[in-house]
Amino acid sequence: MTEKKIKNIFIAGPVTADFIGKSIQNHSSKKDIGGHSIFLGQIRADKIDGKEVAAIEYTCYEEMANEKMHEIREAIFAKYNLTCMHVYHSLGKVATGEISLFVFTSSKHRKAAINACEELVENIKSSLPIWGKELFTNETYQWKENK
Amino acid sequence: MTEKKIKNIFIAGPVTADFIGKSIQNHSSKKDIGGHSIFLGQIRADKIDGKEVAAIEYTCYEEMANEKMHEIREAIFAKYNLTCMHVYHSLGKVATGEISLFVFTSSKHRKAAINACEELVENIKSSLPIWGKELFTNETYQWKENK
Amino acid sequence: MKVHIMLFGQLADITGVDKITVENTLDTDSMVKSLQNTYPSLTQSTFVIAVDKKIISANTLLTDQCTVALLPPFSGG
Amino acid sequence: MKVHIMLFGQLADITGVDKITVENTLDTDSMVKSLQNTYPSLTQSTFVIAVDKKIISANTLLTDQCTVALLPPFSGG
Repeated sequence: MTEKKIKNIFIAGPVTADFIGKSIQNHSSKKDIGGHSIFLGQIRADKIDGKEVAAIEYTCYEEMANEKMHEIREAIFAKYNLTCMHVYHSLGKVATGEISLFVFTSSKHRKAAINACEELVENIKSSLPIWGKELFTNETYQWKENK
Repeated sequence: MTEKKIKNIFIAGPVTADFIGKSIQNHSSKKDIGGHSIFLGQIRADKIDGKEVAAIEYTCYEEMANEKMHEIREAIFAKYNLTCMHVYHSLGKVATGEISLFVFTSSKHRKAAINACEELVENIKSSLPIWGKELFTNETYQWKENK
Repeated sequence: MKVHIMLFGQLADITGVDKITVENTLDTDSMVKSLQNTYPSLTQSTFVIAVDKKIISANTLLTDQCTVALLPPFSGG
Repeated sequence: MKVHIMLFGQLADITGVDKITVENTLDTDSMVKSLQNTYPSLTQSTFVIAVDKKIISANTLLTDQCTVALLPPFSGG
């Protein structure tokens, strides 16, 4: 095997605060890290035409998304001097107030982690084949579109 | 009282992963938040002239630091459309691999949280009267300087 | 020759199908036209096309057992 | 008149004091000169001065019971 293994970024349901806390804890043994940057996407209870979002249900083209994420990951590692990079995205239903995206970068000096994290979030939103269906409290729904 | 209360950003010892996880959890009831940005400063085991950093011991001019942080906070809230902003900095000894700075911003749309968090980190590093003493494994020390 | 077609998000929603296998389709343009004949709602949909998981930007010849995916605008995150 | 002086970080370290109260000091320039006479190591130190928690950039007249802080380069975070 010469190629790096393609990771699966998807988890069923919300990313829990406990999971995020544990991920942070796991980095305490990496003593060359000086800064971590984290982005969390949380589901808003948006009001659209008088209806309120209760949850977003995510589906994806999983194989393509993981391959594309692998490309993005390699490009970011080539561009920034990172120690670690972790990305998790929810599949299935995630209720308002819950977290559906967790991007976590670490580096020796803060700038690389901060810039890489921001670029990753933009790439994930624009390039990964993932779709969110906004489920309203009145049982109707609409398909979300990223701006 | 017309002035906002000046918060105390300082905590004794490291910021724990558990504390960070709980802070994230506390935001699940705020259903207008769409994105959180977090920066964590972690103590590196730097090697300097053959000596290795074991911990950093932080002291500060507490009253001035909290007043200055209050000014920074007001300026950031005026500039960015944020839902929340939290800053915690350690005092006393923080060992390598442990976290000494926790900056946490939240907003409806991701850009405000991401940009505010980055600006806060820079302001904290450059403007708060805090000093770190790098304690080496061989019991000697040197005073740290931010770049 | 067989081509596997996958539809995602609102495209699966409006057509009622998420996987189809078609035979004897030459390229992506003719495949899309044929799909739009079967599912007229697709004519009003916005999507990009991926052939074997790579997004294409022009008409592309299809090969036996390839997978063509119709991808509506992404909304992850 | 009394002026309270605070020294932080390496300044407290090299002088061995972190708080001093001095009498009859007119302004920050003369205060620093007098301190450097007592603690010669301060002449080689880099610091900024805060009067009542505000950093000053020029010589500043001192008032009774004011607090002057000598702040070496910050290294928080």
